[in-house]
Amino acid sequence: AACVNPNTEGGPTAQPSPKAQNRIAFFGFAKANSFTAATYAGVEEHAKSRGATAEFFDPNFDAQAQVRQIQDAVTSKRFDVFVIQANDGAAVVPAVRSAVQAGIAVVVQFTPLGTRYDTAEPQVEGTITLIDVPTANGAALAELAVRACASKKLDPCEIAYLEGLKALPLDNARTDAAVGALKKAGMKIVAQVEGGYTQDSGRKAMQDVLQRAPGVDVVIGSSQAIAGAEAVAKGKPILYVANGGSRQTVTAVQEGRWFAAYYLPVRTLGARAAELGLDKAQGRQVRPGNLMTDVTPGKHLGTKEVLAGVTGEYDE
Amino acid sequence: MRVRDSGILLALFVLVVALSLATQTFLTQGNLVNLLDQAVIVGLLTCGITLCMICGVFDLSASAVLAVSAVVGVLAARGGGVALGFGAAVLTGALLGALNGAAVVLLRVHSFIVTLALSIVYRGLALVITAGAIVYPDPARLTEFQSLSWPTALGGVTVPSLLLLAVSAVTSLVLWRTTLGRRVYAVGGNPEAARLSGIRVGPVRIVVFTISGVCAALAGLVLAARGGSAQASMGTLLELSAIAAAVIGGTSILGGEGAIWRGMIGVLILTLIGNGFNLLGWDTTYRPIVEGLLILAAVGTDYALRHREE
Amino acid sequence: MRVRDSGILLALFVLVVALSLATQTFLTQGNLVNLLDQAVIVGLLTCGITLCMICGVFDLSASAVLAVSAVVGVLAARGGGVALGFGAAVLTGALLGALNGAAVVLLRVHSFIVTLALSIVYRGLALVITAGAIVYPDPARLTEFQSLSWPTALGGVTVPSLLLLAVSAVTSLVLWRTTLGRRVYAVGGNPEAARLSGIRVGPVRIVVFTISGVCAALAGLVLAARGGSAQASMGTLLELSAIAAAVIGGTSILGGEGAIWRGMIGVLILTLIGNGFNLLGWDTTYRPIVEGLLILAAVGTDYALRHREE
Amino acid sequence: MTGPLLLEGITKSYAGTTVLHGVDLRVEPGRTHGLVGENGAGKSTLVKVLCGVTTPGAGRIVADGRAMRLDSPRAARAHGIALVTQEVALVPRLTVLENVMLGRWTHRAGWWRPRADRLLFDGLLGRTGFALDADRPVRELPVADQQRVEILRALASGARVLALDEPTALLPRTEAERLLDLLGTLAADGMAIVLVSHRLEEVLSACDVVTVLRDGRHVLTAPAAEQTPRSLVQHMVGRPIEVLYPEPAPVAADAPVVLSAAGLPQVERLDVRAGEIVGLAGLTGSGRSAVLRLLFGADRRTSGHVTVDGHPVRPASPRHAMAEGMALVPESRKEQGLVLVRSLRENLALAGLSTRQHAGFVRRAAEAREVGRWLDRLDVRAADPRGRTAGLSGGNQQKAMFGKWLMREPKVLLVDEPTRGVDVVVKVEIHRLLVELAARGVAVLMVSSEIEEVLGLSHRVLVMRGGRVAGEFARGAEREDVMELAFAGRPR
Ligand SMILES: Nc1ncnc2c1ncn2[C@@H]1O[C@H](COP(=O)(O)OP(=O)(O)OP(=O)(O)O)[C@@H](O)[C@H]1O
Ligand SMILES: Nc1ncnc2c1ncn2[C@@H]1O[C@H](COP(=O)(O)OP(=O)(O)OP(=O)(O)O)[C@@H](O)[C@H]1O
Ligand SMILES: O[C@@H]1[C@@H](O)[C@H](O)OC[C@H]1O
Ligand SMILES: [Mg+2]
Ligand SMILES: [Mg+2]
Repeated sequence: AACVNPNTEGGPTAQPSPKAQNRIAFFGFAKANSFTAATYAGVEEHAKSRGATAEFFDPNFDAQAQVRQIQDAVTSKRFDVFVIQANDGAAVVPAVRSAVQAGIAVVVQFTPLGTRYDTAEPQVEGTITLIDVPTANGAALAELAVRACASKKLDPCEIAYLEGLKALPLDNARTDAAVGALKKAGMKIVAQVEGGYTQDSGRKAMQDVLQRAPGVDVVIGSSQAIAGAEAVAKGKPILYVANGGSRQTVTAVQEGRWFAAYYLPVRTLGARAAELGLDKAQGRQVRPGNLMTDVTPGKHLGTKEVLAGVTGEYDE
Repeated sequence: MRVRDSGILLALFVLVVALSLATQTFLTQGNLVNLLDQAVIVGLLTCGITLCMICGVFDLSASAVLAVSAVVGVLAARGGGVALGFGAAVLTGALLGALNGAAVVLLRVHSFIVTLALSIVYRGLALVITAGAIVYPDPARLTEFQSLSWPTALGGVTVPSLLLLAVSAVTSLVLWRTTLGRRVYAVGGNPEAARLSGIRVGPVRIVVFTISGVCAALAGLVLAARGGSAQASMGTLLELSAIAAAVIGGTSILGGEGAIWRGMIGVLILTLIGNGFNLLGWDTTYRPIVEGLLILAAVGTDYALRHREE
Repeated sequence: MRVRDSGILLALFVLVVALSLATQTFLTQGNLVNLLDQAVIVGLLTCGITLCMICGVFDLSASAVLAVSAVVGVLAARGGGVALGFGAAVLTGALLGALNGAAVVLLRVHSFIVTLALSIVYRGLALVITAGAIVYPDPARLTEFQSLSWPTALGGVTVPSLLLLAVSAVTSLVLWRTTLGRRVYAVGGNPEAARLSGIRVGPVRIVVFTISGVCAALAGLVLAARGGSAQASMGTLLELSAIAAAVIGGTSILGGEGAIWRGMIGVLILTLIGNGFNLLGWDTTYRPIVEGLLILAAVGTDYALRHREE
Repeated sequence: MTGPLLLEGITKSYAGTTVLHGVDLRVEPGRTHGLVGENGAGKSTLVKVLCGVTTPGAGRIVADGRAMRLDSPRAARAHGIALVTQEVALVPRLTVLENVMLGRWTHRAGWWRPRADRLLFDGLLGRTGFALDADRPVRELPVADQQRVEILRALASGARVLALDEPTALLPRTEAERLLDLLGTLAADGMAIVLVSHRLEEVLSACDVVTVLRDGRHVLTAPAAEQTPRSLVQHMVGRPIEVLYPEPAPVAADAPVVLSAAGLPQVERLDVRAGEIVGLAGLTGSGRSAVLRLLFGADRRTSGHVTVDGHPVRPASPRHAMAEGMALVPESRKEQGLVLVRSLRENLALAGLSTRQHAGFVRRAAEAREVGRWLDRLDVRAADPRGRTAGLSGGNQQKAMFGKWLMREPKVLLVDEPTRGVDVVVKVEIHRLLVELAARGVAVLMVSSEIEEVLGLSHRVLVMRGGRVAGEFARGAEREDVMELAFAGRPR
C-alpha cells in the first residue's frame, strides 16, 4: 500500500516549456559502432541547422548502463529531446516513461521500444517512433531472396540464413518472419546458423555452411556477416542478400558482387529523428508512429537497379 | 573495523564531495533515489557473489540464473498469480544455485569453469523455455507484477532499493553473526583446515551458491518488474560487474576475507562514476578512459591504506 | 606427460570420433583447414592468457589490447606501409601489455581488477583514436595488408593458422625450456617462495603481460587483415573465451600449473562443438545446453582421470 | 664481504606494536651464532631483517664498514646472505629438484639445463645425507622432508652468510645432529651461520656464540661455552624454570580402553586406555602421521575399524570422529591447522562452533570468554589479537592450534608434533598439559620426532618403520633400543 504507481501519478505533464527547446540527448547502441555513429552524425547535423545542440550517451552495448543514462539525463534537466536507440527495448521502458513525464520529447529510433516487434505504433504513451519493424525487415529479406532465386531461375533454390544473435528476441522475431516468408514462397532452407554482427562470426558460420551445403545458392545475413561469408566463399556463384546499407554494402550491390541489400539511409534517418523530436518539443503536431522505410520509399528493397546512384551513409 | 580498513570509504567520500560541488543536481533527493535504484541489480548480485568469493568460489552463472528465474517467474505469474510467480522465481534461483554448488562439489573442478559452463546451459534453458521470444505477465496482472519496482512512500525510495538494503543486511548478518558465516570464512580461507575442524566443506559451498542463486532471482524479478517482461538474454554479463564491485570494495578473490558492505561500496562507486558523468555533461569520448582510471585510483587508495604499515 | 594427465585429450578424441561418424563432412580437408582457421583468434589470445594464468595473474584486457593494436596497425600501415603497420601493432600490444604488468606490480592490487579497469581505458583509447569510426588501410595496400589472412600452399592451411602454430610452439618452448619459464611457474605456484629465492616477481609478471599483449596484437592483426579494417569494438570479450579455453584444457586459475598445449586443446574443443552443431544441422536452440554440458563433461573427465589415484 | 656483518639498532614495528627495539647483532665468518628466546621474542623478525625479507623501521646493516641496502631477499642473496625460513616456503607443485634450484637454475643464455641442476643436487644430497626423490612434487612430501628441501635450497645458493630459523624442529635427533655437523663444517670453511632454535642443548653444542632476545630486546651475547640450558632459560624468561619432563600419572589397571583400532594397514591392533599416553616413534615418512589421519578420518579408511568407548567411528570424515570425542592437532599449522587469514578468536572457535550457538547465531559472549580463557592458559601472545593469525610468531600459532582442540575437551587426543616450534617454557607447559589431560582420563596418542619427548611422556611407545608398527616398548625403554628398531634394515 505504501507503493506509488508511477504510471498513474499526475499523468503526462508534457507541456512544452517556454525556454529554448534546443538540447538533444542521443542514446545510441555504442559509440564504437559506425551505424550508430552515422545516425548520430545525422542528429547532430540537423540539430545544428536549427540552432540546437546534441550530446552522445555511450552505453557501449550495455542495456542496463543505457537505462541509467536515460534516468540520469532526466535528472540532470539538461535536455528537451531524447533520441533513443534501445539496446534492450523492454528494459528502458520505465526510464523512458519518466522522461515523457518530465516533459521531454522522446523519439524512438531504429529498434522498437517495448516488447512488440511487429508494429511501428508507439508502445510507450507519449513517445514518437521512427523505427524499422523487425518482422517487416525479415519479410523484406525473404522477398529479396526470392527475387535472387528468380533472377537466375533457380529451382530448387537453396538458401542459407545467417541469423543474428540467437539470444535476442528481436533477432528471433526477424528470423521467424524471414523463415516463414521463405517457406511460404516454397524456398528450400538448407542451413540456418548464427551469423552474428561481425565479419569474423559470419566467416565462421559460412565455413560451416559450405561444409554442409556446398551447393548453396543464396545467403542472407547481416551485412557484416555477409562480408565475412563472401571472403570464404570466394569464386562460388552465390547470391548474397545483406541486411544493412553501409557504403561497402551498397558498392557491393552496385558492382554486382552481392545481389541486394536491405537499404536504409542511416544518417538521413538520424536527422529525421532529430527533426521529429525538435518539432514535438517546439509544440508542433507530429505523427507518433513512423516507419523508417517510408523516409525514402521503395529504396529498402535495395537491388542493383534500386540502389543505382545511391551511396551508403556509413562505413563498416 | 579499523580506520586503515576504510580506504575504500575514503574513495567513495571523495567522489561524493566532488560531485556535490561540481553539479547542482547530484545532491537532490530525486537523484539520490535514482542512484540507489540504479545500484539494485548489480547490488543484489554482489551480495551473493561476495558470499561466494569469501567462501573461495566464483559464481559466473549469476546473470544466467537471473534470466531463467525471471522467465520462470513471469510464466508462473501468468499461470497462477503474481505471488506464485515471485515464489517460483526465487525457488528457481535457489535450485539452480544449489545445482551450481552440487556440480562444483561433485565434479571437484574449479568453480570458475563449472559455473561458466552451467551459465551457458542456463541461458540455453531460458532460450528453450521462451522459444527465443519475450514473455509477459498476464496484462490483467501487469500492474501488480510491476509494483515490485515502484517508489514507496519513504521519500520515493523504490521497493527494489529497500529489497537491496534488506538483502545486504541479511547477508551481512549471516556472515558476521552466524556459525554459517564463520564456516564460510573458514572454508574460503583454508578448506583443508576447515575440513579437519569438522566443517562440511561441500554443503557450505552449496549453501553459498544457493544464496547467490536467490540473490540473482531477486535481481531478475526486479528487472522483469521494471520492464514488464522477461527474456533469455536479460542481464548478460552482469556477474562481471558484480565481481568487479566486490573486488573494488576490497573482497579478496583468494577467499577467506571480505564483507558485504565492501561490495556495496564497490557498487556505489561504479554507479556514482556513471551517474557523475551523465550529470556533468562532459565530452563522453573521454569517459571510458576517465572511468577506468577512477576505478584504479579507488582500489589503489584502498590497498595503499590497508597495507601502509607492512 | 603421464597418461593420467591426458584426460582432456581423451575428451577431444571422443568428440572427433563422434563428429567423424555423425557427418560426412567433418573429416574433409576443407573442414579441417577451416577448423584450424576458426581457432586462430581465440587460440592466439589463449597462448598469452595461459602464460599469465600459470604466472598467477589474469589478463582481462586482452581483447581491448587487440582492438587498440589493430587500430594502430591499420593507421600506421596507411602512413608508412604494411610492414610498419604490423610492427606498430605488435609494439602497441607489447607496450600496453607491459603497462598492465607495471600497474599490477605497482598498485599491488589483484590483476583481475587492474586489467579490467585498464581494459575500459584501452577501449576508450581506441575510441578516441578512431573517433568511433572504422579505419581502413590505404586501398592501394589493402591486398598486401590482407595477405596475412590468406591460405598458403600447404594444403590451403591459412597464414593465421601457421601463425598460431608458431606462437604456441614458441610460448611452449619458453615455458618448458627456459629459466624464464621456470620463474613463471614458480611465481604462479607460490610468489612468496619465489621472492624468498631471489626471483624478481614483479619483472616476471611484467614479462608475461607483455607476451600476452603481443599475442593480442597478433590476433588483432589477423582480424584486421580478414576484415580489411579495424574498429574500437573489435573482439569484445574474447578474453573470456580464451580463459575458458585455458581452464577447459586444465590450466589452473590458481597459478603455477598448466601448459600451452592444454589451452590449445581447450580452444579446439570449443571450436569443434560449434563446428559440429553447424555441420549436423541440429536445432540451434538447444546448442547452448549441449555446449555447456559437453564442456562440463570434458573438464570432468580430465579432472577425474588426473586425480584417480588420490 | 670478508669481515663481520653488523646489525645495528634494528627496530621493527607491526601495526603500531614494536617487536624489535634497537637490537644489535654481530655475525662473524667462521662462527655459528645461536639465537634464542621465547616465542614472539623477535628471533624470526631479526633474521628476516638480516635476509632482506622485511625492512626494519630503524637501524642499519653494515659490512666492511659500509651500510648495505637489503630491501629484498634478492638483494640479500646478491650479498651472499640466505635464509631457511621457519614456515616452509616452497612451490608445492614443482619437484624437489626445482625447488632446491629455485631461482638459480643452471642455464645457457636463458635455456635451462636440468641435467646440470641434477648433478648439483646429487652433490648436495651427498653432503647432507638427506634422502629425497628429486622428481617428486614437494606437496606430496611430509613436512619434515619439505624442511629438508628448504635447507638444501639455502645450501645450493652458495651463501656466505646462512640463517636457519628452527631448521631442526621436525628432524629426528640423528638427522638434526648430522645437519649440525654439516653446519660446523661450513663454518670451518669460513661461512657465517645464524641458528635459531628452541632446542637449547643443540644450540649450545653447535654454536660458538649465543644471543638471547626477550620481548624484542637484546639481553645477552656470550660464548656458548659459558652458558648452560638453565642459564639461557634464566635470561630468556627472566626467572629460573625447571626443564624436566613431567612424570605421567600411572594408568589405573582397570582403566577402560577408550580408543581401539583393528585391522588398519599400519597396525593390526591399537588400544589406548583412558589416562594413557601412547607415543608413536619413527623416522620421517615411516607413516606416523598417516596413522593419526586415518584414525581421525582425515584420510579415508578403506579397511579396519575404529571405536571410541565402544562406539564405531565412521571412516569417512573428521566430523564423525569429532562427534565421538576425538581431536587431532595436525603437524602443519599452515596447511592443516589454521586459517591464517582469520583472527585468533575465529580460529580457536572453529572446531566447536555448534557448541556455542543459538538458532544458528554465534553466542559471541560465551565464545569470547572461552577463547580468552584458553589464550590466557596457553599464554598466546599476539601483537594484534584481531589481526590475521598469520601475524603471530610460529610458537604462538602452535599454541593457538592446541587451544582450538583442547577447547573441545576431547576424549581422545591425537597430537602430531605437539611442540613443534614452541619455546622451552611453553614446551614444559604443553607437556604438563598432556600429562594433566591424561590424568583426567583422556586417551592420548602422540607423534613426535623428538625421541626424548616420546620417551619422556609416554606410557608406551610404538615404533613405526616402513609404514607399519614394528614393535612396542614399555615406559623406561632406552633411546638406543627404540632408534635401533626404527632404523632396522636401513643404513644409519
Ligand atoms: N607479519 C606480521 N604482522 C604482525 N605482527 C607480526 C608479524 N610478524 C611477526 N609479528 C609479531 O612480532 C612478534 C615477534 O615475532 P617473531 O616471529 O619474530 O617471533 P619469534 O621470536 O620468531 O617467535 P617463535 O619462536 O614463536 O617463532 C610477535 O609478537 C608477532 O606476533
Ligand atoms: N599427500 C601425499 N601424497 C603422496 N604421498 C604422501 C602424501 N602424504 C604423505 N605421503 C607419503 O606417505 C608416507 C607416510 O607419511 P607420513 O606423513 O605419515 O609420515 P610421518 O612418519 O608422519 O613423517 P613426518 O615425520 O614427516 O611427519 C610417506 O612416505 C610420505 O611421503
Ligand atoms: O549494422 C548493424 C545492422 O546490421 C543491424 O541490423 O543493427 C545494428 C547495426 O550495427
Ligand atoms: Mg620464529
Ligand atoms: Mg608426520
